[in-house]
Amino acid sequence: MVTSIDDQLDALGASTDPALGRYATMQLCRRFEETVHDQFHSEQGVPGPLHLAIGQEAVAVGACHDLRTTDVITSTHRGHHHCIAKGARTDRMMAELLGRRPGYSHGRGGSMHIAIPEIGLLGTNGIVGGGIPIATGAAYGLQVQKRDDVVICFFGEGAAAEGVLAEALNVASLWKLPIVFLCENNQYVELAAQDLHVAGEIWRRGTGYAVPGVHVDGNDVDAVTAAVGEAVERARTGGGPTIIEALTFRWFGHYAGDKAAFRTDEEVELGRAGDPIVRARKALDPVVVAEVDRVVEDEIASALRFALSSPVSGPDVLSLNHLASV
Amino acid sequence: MVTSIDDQLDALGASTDPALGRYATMQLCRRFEETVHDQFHSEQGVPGPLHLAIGQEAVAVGACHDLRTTDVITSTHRGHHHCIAKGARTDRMMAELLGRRPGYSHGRGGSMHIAIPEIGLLGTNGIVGGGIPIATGAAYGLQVQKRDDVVICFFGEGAAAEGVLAEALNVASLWKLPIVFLCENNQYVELAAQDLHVAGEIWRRGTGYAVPGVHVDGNDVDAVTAAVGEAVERARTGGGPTIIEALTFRWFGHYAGDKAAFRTDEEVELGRAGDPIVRARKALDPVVVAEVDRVVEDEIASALRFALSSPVSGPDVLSLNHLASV
Amino acid sequence: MSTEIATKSTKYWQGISQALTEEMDRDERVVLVGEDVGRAGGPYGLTRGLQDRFGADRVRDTPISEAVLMGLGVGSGAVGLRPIVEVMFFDFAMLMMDQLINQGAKYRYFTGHPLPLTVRAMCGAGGHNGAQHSQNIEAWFCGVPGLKVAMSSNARDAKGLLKSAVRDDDPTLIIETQGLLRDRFDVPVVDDLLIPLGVADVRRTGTDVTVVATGRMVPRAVEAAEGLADEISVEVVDPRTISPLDTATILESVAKTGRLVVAQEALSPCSVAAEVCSLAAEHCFAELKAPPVRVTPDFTNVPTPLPLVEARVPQADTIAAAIRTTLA
Amino acid sequence: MSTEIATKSTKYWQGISQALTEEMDRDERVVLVGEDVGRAGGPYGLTRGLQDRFGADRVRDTPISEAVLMGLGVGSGAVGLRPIVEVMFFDFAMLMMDQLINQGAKYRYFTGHPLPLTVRAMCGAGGHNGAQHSQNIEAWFCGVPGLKVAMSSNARDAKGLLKSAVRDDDPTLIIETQGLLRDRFDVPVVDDLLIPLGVADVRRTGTDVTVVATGRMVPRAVEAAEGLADEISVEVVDPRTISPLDTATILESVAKTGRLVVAQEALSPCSVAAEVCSLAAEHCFAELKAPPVRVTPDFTNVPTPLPLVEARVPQADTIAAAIRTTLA
Ligand SMILES: Cc1ncc(C[n+]2csc(CCOP(=O)(O)OP(=O)(O)O)c2C)c(N)n1
Ligand SMILES: Cc1ncc(C[n+]2csc(CCOP(=O)(O)OP(=O)(O)O)c2C)c(N)n1
Ligand SMILES: [Mg+2]
Ligand SMILES: [Mg+2]
Repeated sequence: MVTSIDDQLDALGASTDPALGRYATMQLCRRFEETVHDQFHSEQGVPGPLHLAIGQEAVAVGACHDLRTTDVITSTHRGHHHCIAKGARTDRMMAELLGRRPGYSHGRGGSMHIAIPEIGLLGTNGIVGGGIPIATGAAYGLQVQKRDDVVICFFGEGAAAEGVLAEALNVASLWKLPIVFLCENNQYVELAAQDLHVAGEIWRRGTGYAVPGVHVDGNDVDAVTAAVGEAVERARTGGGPTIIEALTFRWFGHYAGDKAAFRTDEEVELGRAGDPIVRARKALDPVVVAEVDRVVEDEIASALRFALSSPVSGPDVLSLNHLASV
Repeated sequence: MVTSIDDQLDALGASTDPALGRYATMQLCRRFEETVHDQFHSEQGVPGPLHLAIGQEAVAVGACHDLRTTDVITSTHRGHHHCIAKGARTDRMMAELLGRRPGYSHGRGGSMHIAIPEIGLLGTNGIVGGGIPIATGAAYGLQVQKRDDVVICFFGEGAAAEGVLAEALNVASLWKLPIVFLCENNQYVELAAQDLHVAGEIWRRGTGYAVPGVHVDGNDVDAVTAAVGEAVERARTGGGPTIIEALTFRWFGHYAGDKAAFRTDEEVELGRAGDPIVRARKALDPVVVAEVDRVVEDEIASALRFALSSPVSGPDVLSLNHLASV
Repeated sequence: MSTEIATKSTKYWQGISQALTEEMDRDERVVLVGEDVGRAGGPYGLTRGLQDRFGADRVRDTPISEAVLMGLGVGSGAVGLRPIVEVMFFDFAMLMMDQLINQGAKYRYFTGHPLPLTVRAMCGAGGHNGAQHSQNIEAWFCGVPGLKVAMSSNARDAKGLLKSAVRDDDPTLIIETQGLLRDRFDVPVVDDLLIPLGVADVRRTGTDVTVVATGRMVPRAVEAAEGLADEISVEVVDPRTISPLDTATILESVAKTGRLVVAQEALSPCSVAAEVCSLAAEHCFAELKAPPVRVTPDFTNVPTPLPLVEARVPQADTIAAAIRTTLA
Repeated sequence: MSTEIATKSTKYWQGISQALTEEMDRDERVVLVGEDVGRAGGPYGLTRGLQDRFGADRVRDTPISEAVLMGLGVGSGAVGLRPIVEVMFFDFAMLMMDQLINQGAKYRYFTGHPLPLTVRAMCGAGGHNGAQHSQNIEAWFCGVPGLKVAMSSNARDAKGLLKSAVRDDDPTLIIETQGLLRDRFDVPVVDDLLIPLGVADVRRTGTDVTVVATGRMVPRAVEAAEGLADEISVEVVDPRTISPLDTATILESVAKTGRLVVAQEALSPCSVAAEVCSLAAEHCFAELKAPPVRVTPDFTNVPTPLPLVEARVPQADTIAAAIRTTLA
């Protein structure tokens, strides 16, 4: 009998030691993306764009660590880590990214269109800022149903320039919606540094709407957990929305294959020095960490095997799931 | 020979005494709207919706008082006073509102579609917030041309909920655009009080974008002139954008004919007590004021005569001005 | 005892209002979000009383934030509600296109889960509200997989289509017509009036010419047909659902009559009228006895004054003249 | 000395790039605004070097704020510039509809003044970017008075139409095709290559069947026509400007051949293909010898993996098969 990764990690103490649990999830995100990045550079490639969140794991993992399955998140075009942190299966994700039939969207959607409502993931998104109105609507839906679930709305600092963020802050504040607006500032926006995009400070964008703002070191998973946890708690208990800016660093170009000519090697080196995983590892028992790493490695290897041995999606999937009824 | 209203008012001292000039323009706005409101209630009516700005004159007049013809404004669905303050002719405006051929848009557009680029008026607008991106674009255009003209972007507190305001604040701050975002808070949004619409305070909405915010008594025309003047000066000299909230009061319902059931008589009485025109009049010589009032009365009477004696627009105007060339 | 169903004279807006009340009564997951729908009772008064009856949670006034307004529908529909989003004027849908087309209409495609979202939008030049409050952009939505689009021409269908949409598990756009709001129609007095999505209505049978008309043009087409009854036998078909179209009913009629006129308030290029003419040419080529004719406004913006509005929009006369040309 | 004009093999994206450079060189009122157009040289690299050459004022990187991005075009065009707005993917136009349709396209109608605005948008499923980065929504814009819409199928037209649009005094939407970006075409070596707006291009003359094709389907239609040359004489018409359509050229061809196939990357309902079929049925009724045929993708969303994309989009074969049916 195969034991699930959760059981294996629990056996190593991940459920009793939250820091270990977070480390494990970050490592799972990292290794998932590194593996798919390798696939991208392999001969057969990846049949779609890949936006890697390597380096940003602490934001997703810290934020989602205390969420319930019934809590909701919306993600972005760069969302593998959000998906995994919210509980997506790496095998079906890998299958999706590699264009295989058992992928979450039959292998036809790829990296920007993974959406798994049954675990509260209302979708990565190809439209920058596209998840923000949906997250707001989900929070309204939870409120009407008097559920004490909450929504975390992830977005980038580039996305913060989309008008929907302001609309959402206003609505969420007026209605005291159970939502956390979480800006993952990875310091780059597509093919440029953020100075072309961001005036002022994003965590202060709630000021005019009476929405509290918080900024946090997005490479410190414990700090993220604490800051988001507090905001989630407030949201859950009727205290309304919060906007949080977590400062992190995007290790790679905008998409896999992008040479990121818009930045210097020193800049990258400096940025990568803040590696959230190295940082989290320091506080843990190296022996246990090695065990965790092995479990993660097995999981990712098996996800890749699963994907590669699954049938490539053919034209028969094209017409699936457009309408529920005609 | 007929002397223009400007010459007549100048003869009364309007060009040397700015307070008198502003009073005269406010009175012109007021009497224009009262007159068209009478037309609305007349048997023949007005062939289109009318959103009256009666009570809000000080905002438009104070803001536009020191503008040049080459400066630019964008207005709203409730924009008669903006048009007049920026120099629109009351006769052609009246003709437009009454559906007559010499109207600014051949009498086919009506109150929400008056746009007179030659005096820097890029349009009233049927789309709430629709003028905000246009104003931003105009400011960019002025900047590129190295003109020292500026833009004032008028919008209501209801419009402040449109995402475009936030997009515009960010862009204007990043690029130091010569623009003033001027929120005319008349305390009502369509058919409701503003509490359904506005979280926090609008003048603080620039905080997150490093755009300075100012609030001002929108019934005090001198205060508006001073506050906007300062912001205009900053914009003109490369200092970038400002957001200003001017608090005023909408005397009538959302549109002419609306009974405004959403508010009490006491509320209205209290609001109207702040009449900016009564207030401005107090500081002026009553004899001169009476003269000004007569000049204004003549102007409006002649505008109405002009409109009513102009031909009603027929179907031949429908196809005008769609394309410059085919 | 008669088998005829009793009817009641009902204004178009009342049909909509009844549908909202009945569906919200029936299913507490149904919510209504929009600008001024609650406290004010709606810009047309047609949601009056709903907030008192169902509470401010379920009848929710929103700020003027159209993109998020549509997101309220998508997001709340994804977590278990059956939202109705009111678009005050169809023109304002231009601020919501991303949420409706890129997000809502693709939700099932991405997730495999249903999205029971109903969107109601008021179209057309019925008021005197000008070029930004009168547009008929329904064709845009008919080219979108994952979205159903319906358009009513009378109080019965306005009511029955809306009730069906609310119960439907797909995102459905219901286009209502400003120009009909205060018109009266006979509406069957039944407990639960459902007009199925996807089914056209043959409003009048005839053998010489088929007139396919939508929205406000349907009463005018019927009037034209009646006016011509002594000379020409006109069949009038109201597609009701314009995406997916009930091509079977439409083409059967065209095959029978061999002549086609399509009348709509929308502009002609790339419209529902173009689609219907195209389908007829493709599928009834052998049967067509005359060129199909589109009856639409000239390719101009919508003016504000009512006389100009009416001069621009096809009248029963215009439709009658077009019918005659197919027999010339 | 030959009268033939020399040509140079040019990639589609280079044609666009040349047009931008030439027009910005020619007229300093021309500016380019868009996401990553400046410092980064554009998401497709086709604006590389422009910012160095013309400065950051005239080649302006914008934040990700599509509504204001389109407003930059409308507002700056109103105060004396001749702006070009880049829409990175056509799908993102859904965030700009109000500014383009309710504002820009109506500017002249409201003011009587010209608005020399050019909008460039990249359409189609040429990359592998999925259902939100591949849509062909051109039909939406063809129903809008006050707006011109063109669509190029090769480097010459991509260049010449864009140059004409920049000089045109009306808001013009130029739709470029992702799927052609890296394809090579022969482009005439002339000083100032202008392709007039409103004029269709008869790409190939023939007498048996007319194929009207747009964008990426044009090379495929030509390929299909060439493959069939021994059996069937196929005329291929590329409308180039899809609003207003050059109906004279299209209908003349259909009247001559009596047979019509329309091929496009957009979905079928209420599309340019529907418009063309409709026009043919209305105006060439007597001449048509067979039903018109539309060749379009199935009514589904665009998938991400390239093999699926290509399985969905019509190929030369598909067009050839359609041509045959008109002669069956
Ligand atoms: C509406 C829209 N505009 C533009 C794009 C193109 N685009 C994709 S990602 C991106 C940058 C997003 O920056 P940010 O929000 O900081 O996220 P990051 O890529 O840094 O994770 C852009 C402009 C898009 N996908 N959607
Ligand atoms: C995009 C859009 N949404 C909604 C409307 C309908 N509408 C017209 S005016 C108005 C209220 C505007 O309130 P505010 O900005 O405070 O201006 P005021 O009417 O108070 O002058 C609304 C909702 C519209 N015209 N455009
Ligand atoms: Mg970023
Ligand atoms: Mg207001």
